[in-house]
Amino acid sequence: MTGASLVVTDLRVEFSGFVAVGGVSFDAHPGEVRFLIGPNGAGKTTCIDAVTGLTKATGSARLGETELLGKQVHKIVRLGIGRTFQTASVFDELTVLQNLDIAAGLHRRSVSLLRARRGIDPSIERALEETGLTGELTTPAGVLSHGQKQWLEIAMLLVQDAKVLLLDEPVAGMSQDERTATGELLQRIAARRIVLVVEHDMDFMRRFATRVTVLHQGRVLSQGTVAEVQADPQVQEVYLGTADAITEG
Amino acid sequence: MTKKPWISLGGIGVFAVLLLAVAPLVLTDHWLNNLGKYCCWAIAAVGIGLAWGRGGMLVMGQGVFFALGAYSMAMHLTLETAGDRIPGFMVLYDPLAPLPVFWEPFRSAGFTLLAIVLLPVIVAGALGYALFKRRVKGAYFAILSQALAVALAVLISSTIRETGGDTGLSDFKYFFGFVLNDPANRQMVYLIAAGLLIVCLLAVWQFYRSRFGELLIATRDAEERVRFLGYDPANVKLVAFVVSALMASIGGALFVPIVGIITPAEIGAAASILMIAGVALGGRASLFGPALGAIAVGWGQSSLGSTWPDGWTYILGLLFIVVILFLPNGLSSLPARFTGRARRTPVEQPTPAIAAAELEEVRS
Amino acid sequence: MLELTDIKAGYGRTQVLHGVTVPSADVVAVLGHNGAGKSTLLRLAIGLIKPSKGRVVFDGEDITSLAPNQRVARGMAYVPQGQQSFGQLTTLENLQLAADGRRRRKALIDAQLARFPALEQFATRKAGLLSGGQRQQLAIARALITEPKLLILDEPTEGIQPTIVAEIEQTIMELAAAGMNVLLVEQHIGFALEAAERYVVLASGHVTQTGEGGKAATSTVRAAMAI
Amino acid sequence: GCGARAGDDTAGAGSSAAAGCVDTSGDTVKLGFLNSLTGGMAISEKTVSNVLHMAADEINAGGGILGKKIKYVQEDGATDWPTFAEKTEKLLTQDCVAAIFGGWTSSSRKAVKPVVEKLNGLFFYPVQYEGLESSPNIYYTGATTNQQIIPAMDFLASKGVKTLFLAGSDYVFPRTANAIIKLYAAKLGIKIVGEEYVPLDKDDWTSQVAKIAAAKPDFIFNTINGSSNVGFIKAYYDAGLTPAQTPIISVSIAEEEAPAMGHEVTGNYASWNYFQSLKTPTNPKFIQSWKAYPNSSGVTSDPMEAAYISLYLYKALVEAAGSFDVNAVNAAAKKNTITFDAPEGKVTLDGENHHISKPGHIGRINADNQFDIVWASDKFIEPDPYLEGYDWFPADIRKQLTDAAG
Amino acid sequence: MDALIPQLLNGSAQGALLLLAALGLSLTFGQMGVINMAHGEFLMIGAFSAYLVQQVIVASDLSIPVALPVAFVVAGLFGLLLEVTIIRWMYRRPLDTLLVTVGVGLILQQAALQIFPSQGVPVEKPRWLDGQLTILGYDWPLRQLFTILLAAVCVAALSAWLKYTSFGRRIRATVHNRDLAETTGISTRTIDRLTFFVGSGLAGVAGVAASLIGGTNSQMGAQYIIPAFLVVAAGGIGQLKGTILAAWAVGVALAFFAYWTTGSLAQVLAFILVIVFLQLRPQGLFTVRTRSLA
Ligand SMILES: Nc1ncnc2c1ncn2[C@@H]1O[C@H](COP(=O)(O)OP(=O)(O)OP(=O)(O)O)[C@@H](O)[C@H]1O
Ligand SMILES: Nc1ncnc2c1ncn2[C@@H]1O[C@H](COP(=O)(O)OP(=O)(O)OP(=O)(O)O)[C@@H](O)[C@H]1O
Ligand SMILES: NC(N)=O
Ligand SMILES: [Mg+2]
Ligand SMILES: [Mg+2]
Repeated sequence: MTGASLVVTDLRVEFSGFVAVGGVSFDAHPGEVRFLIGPNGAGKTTCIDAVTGLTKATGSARLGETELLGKQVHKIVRLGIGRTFQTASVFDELTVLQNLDIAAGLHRRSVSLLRARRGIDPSIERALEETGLTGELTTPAGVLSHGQKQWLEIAMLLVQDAKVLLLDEPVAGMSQDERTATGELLQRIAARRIVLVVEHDMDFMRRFATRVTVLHQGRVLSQGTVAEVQADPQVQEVYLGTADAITEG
Repeated sequence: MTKKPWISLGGIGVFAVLLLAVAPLVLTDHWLNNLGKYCCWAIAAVGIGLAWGRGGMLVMGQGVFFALGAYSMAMHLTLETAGDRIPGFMVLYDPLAPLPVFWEPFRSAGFTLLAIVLLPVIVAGALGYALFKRRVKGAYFAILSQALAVALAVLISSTIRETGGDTGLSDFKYFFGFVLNDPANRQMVYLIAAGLLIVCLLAVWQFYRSRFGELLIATRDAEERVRFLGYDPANVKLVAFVVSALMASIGGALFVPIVGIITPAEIGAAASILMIAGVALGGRASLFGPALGAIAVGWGQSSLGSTWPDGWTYILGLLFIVVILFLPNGLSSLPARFTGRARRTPVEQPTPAIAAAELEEVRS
Repeated sequence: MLELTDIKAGYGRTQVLHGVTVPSADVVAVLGHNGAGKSTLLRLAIGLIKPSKGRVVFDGEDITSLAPNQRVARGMAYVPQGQQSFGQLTTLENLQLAADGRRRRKALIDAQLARFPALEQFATRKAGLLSGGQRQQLAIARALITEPKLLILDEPTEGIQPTIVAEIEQTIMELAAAGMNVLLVEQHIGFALEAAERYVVLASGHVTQTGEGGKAATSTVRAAMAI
Repeated sequence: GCGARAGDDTAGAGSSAAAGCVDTSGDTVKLGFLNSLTGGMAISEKTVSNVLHMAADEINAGGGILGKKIKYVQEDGATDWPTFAEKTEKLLTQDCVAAIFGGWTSSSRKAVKPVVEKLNGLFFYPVQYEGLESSPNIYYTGATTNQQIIPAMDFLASKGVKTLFLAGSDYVFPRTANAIIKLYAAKLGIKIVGEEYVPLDKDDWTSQVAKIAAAKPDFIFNTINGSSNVGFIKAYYDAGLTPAQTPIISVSIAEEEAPAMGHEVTGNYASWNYFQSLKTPTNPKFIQSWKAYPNSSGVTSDPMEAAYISLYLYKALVEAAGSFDVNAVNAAAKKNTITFDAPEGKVTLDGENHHISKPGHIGRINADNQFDIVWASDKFIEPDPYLEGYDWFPADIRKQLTDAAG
Repeated sequence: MDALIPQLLNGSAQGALLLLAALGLSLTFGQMGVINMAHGEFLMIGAFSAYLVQQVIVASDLSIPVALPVAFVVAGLFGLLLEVTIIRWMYRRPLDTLLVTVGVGLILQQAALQIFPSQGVPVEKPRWLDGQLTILGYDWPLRQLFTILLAAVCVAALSAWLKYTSFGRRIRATVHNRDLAETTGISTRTIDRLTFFVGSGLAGVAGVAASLIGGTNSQMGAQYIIPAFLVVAAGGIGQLKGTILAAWAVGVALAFFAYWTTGSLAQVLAFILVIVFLQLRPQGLFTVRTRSLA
């Protein structure tokens, strides 16, 4: 089952005169773990903001045949686009289960909201297992650690059954082992979905990216496989630094 | 939220027995009537608990909806009393003018009942839609809603011929055909109010245990985040707001036959805040807290306000301070505190200040 | 310079640190998994939370009961986790805040603007509008501006582009060499161990290993973290 | 169970539901005092409340009513009309008081009225008001319109006033009083050049006074109540208006209010029945007792005096009836023989409409914030709440009002 | 037309009083996020201070100028007391400050009712404020000019304080993120106290101005509180220039509505106007935008 692709063409975002994204095009397909990298302020987060309706943009961003730009945030989500944030945000007062249940809820009919929850959705159980949060079922999300919150966010995207996952620095603050676990999780997920990751951890990128798009000052600087991009002298200059500055483990 | 929903249900049952069976037996007519009045406030309070406690909307202007119900009812009762004459107070200011047009439909009992239900739904619906879609929230919402209550109270005060003004509407003789002076009928009105309070509690109980209840809390805590789960938080809040408005209206409607008078003072700033006081005292997010708090504040006003009027104001003031300061979750959180069963909750948020978050608006 | 002795602390009812001792050394790295309590330890060091038990000594003085701003006045500086800045203030105002009350205010600010070109470029932009990495750079600049005796860094390079990460790491090494003390939480174990004179591994709020930086093998440290 | 339906016999005026729990078998009689001790109207009502206490003390010192000492139950109306209704019911059914004294605003009286009528209690109301009301269960010891408003208008006419501006608080008394003033002004040939209302709890009168200044009336008729008067007076002087050119005649500024204006008000007028400066045989003693009374404001005024009268009137009524029973008291009133030597003079109760006769007085404020009497009615004015003796008052309105009252 | 020009001044004076009442709120509410419903009672405290000063300095010509700083300090101290005893515990739940301070307001009102004569106390206007000044053929009441001047002075002083000292910056930093502010070296406790002192003190100054317009009694604060909050909200929270503009607009609107309709209706219309405006611009006249997902 290969679904539709996410195709972004000539995306532009301007903030009172300042061009944050100036005509960016890229695409992402189910089955790949797509990376979006680039210097600080290159416009990566802004791209995600634009695609998810948080920021007004011109150009086009399509999921299959459907144009996303100009739609309201929650409508875009209902089309199957899910995202995480650079700083994790979950519902602190609700338990992990409740967080997930709400995420799973968008496909329910609204009347059913008025009924109480009975049992746990199979999709929630699966997501819990995938993210290793099964033990935290009744823990209020507010007391989870930073990394656990990030996993919870990913789990929420899973139960949400998002076709497109836009992840803004999902492994920031995780230890090496946790990064590996997360990367493997993303690879598994990507089999049936589009996964787009923004990251500055190059080691992580090298291990898990299928294709990479490099942004610089609001434009696409380079695009291709990890090796191609790494070899690009322009990318080295503005972003990576000479050679492989940080290849530690 | 509640782990064992049937405990709460049992609680509602006990409450129902106390209100519907025990109270009429043990209380004098006067105190039963007063209890009826507290029930009206409690009905409004249950709604505030939903909107504020669970939904995070500090509704400081529930007087507006209380007024819609109360004045609908009062206009009907006034007309019922006046028969085919023009109500006496109108004659004073302009003897020749006819009954204002908006009074006419309230001759009909059916229309009146419909108005009590539909008016708040329409007004709260329109208002909530306008405000929530524009993402008005936090302090802005609180102040705006309070300002609306003040504006409505001043408007009623200043339209003396049309609404009875500051003096209000009073001197009702009949209640849908029943003679209001008859103690048996007054007891019947009391039972209606108490019964409706129970119904509202049941409704809110179902709300709280439903998925909607969880979604409402999620919206309260991170409205913008909810958007990214595919919900429009405006709609979630709207439902809670409309339901709370409806409850306020029902409370207001029953207030009229029970108390026998409605004036703008019952809907203005002070009255709206007093409704909040009961909710805060009892526990904004709990099921019984708002209702019990409202009844307690009403009782305090009647009894302490009698024996020690100056003192009562101090007590009320201190109540606000002490409860909010030390018991943000109201008196209903006391048992949990003592038994140490309090849920594990993050005490301090590590992430950027909430203080700013509540005031700061996100625009996209 | 900073010594934490047998610290117990947490949030409300939940205890996070169960008797943690951090020795005094020029550069100390704190390592550990997610949720191990690293940030909690640093928040405690700067005074944002108070220990239920234990002592915090800085420069020979017991500062356990001092407020964060008093600690800053004594020469500590802190970069919290998570790209925190004063969003309503401009980049420049953010820096001015840290420089307020110091002599050569202007020079101090200019030095940091020179270090981080992105900040110079967006000096008049509200910090809340900056990108995540830019905000993190701002947070580091704010701390450096005070020319602290002890710099407390909670995952300082999180979200920052590799070229600048390299620069920051170099800066930290230089400043340490020049006599500034550093308390560092960092997930790049390689760098952390290289920079550190001593390291501490935290797991579930307990110290599971301490040792001298540089010499330690990352593999033994990672083993200690997993406990 | 269901009670009476509309059209059943019991629908008539509350007679059966009478409280009937009044117990005067001991050597005391319980009375209820009901005023706003908190909230906005406490500003005015605390004094009335205090003077009621003084009258009760005096009567007790003199042996009580029918030999029974007064034991009063004080209640707070809290500036909230439903609370007035609730407390009235409480006083009558829980405390079983024989009668209730107090109130100030007409709104509070209108809240009390249905309750005392339903429970067949007694309420003594001590403040000048807008008339057009009477009730078997209420005794009015303040002026009705023909004892205060109409004399004021007559005074204005006698001074040759041609244009008049009406300024009032936005509630039932000023609105109704002004409706009557407009009717009478038409008859007198006085032109009303403007009419302004500001809510009771608002002080800022500058915009309205600007309109007054622009209209340049010969006189301003002031029916403002409470502290809003202060704002009015200040705006008046700010706008450059003076008593020499545009004097004010007030019906709610008395000895107590005049010095609280924050501006000297010398030269302006007030229409009252009682002034502290009145030379009557009983006035000096009243003033003296009041000055000596704890928490007294030091000056006497009309509403106080009317409150003082109300308790003595009740004493006279009960003693004439020989009973505390409401129906007996009303029957005694019917004889039209009840009088009291009040500080304003000897007042007589009208047993039909339950109002008392009063002298009309116009005072001009002097530098001591006392009133120089500049006009007095030639005799005591009989109360005429429905203005039946005044042909300019439309009969159909009167009829509609009396019909509506049932 | 001739009647409209005076209404403009009159409206400006009403706006100036509103501004004085709102100025302190724009600090405590706008900058600190505290919804202080007792602000009206601090205003009342200022007015009573003016009365007490007048008991000592009988000559009203002198007493009002003396009363202004006294009222500032007295009301400021009350504000400080409130901050130290209650508000300091509540910075993390700003909406709740609203309810707590309602309680404080109730207590202060009742205390004033019992301490001072219930019908209120007179505050005499200085002789030099009597009468009017004729400019351009119109008579301008001196008292109104004085209110406008006083508001202008307070605004100037406040904005200078915020702009030319580091306090403005520190206040905003403290509100935005207390922990971060602390760790940046700001003594947030000092900032809190000082801000609250100044904000409440400004209410005291407003009280003196109000005592020259209306009654000085226990209820006087209540009539200013909601309009003042609306003004701050309409101006954009934390935006001084917005507060100024909004206060002036509301004052003028009130004056003209009152001129065209009635005093009561003017209140309603002005309220509705602000509510509708806030509906159109939920963040007020001037807004600060951020990217945070609050
Ligand atoms: N609302 C806004 N107003 C003005 N400028 C903005 C706004 N939002 C973003 N910017 C600017 O746009 C640029 C791109 O920001 P963006 O957050 O997309 O960067 P990024 O690629 O995600 O960087 P990082 O790696 O640091 O997270 C930055 O310079 C930022 O300051
Ligand atoms: N405000 C809080 N209230 C309650 N518990 C908290 C709070 N902040 C952190 N915790 C808990 O304390 C523990 C330690 O958290 P801490 O942030 O110190 O971990 P960390 O080692 O810094 O992890 P990370 O690498 O994810 O940043 C975690 O279990 C977390 O859930
Ligand atoms: N009767 C009055 N003054 O309301
Ligand atoms: Mg980013
Ligand atoms: Mg951490």
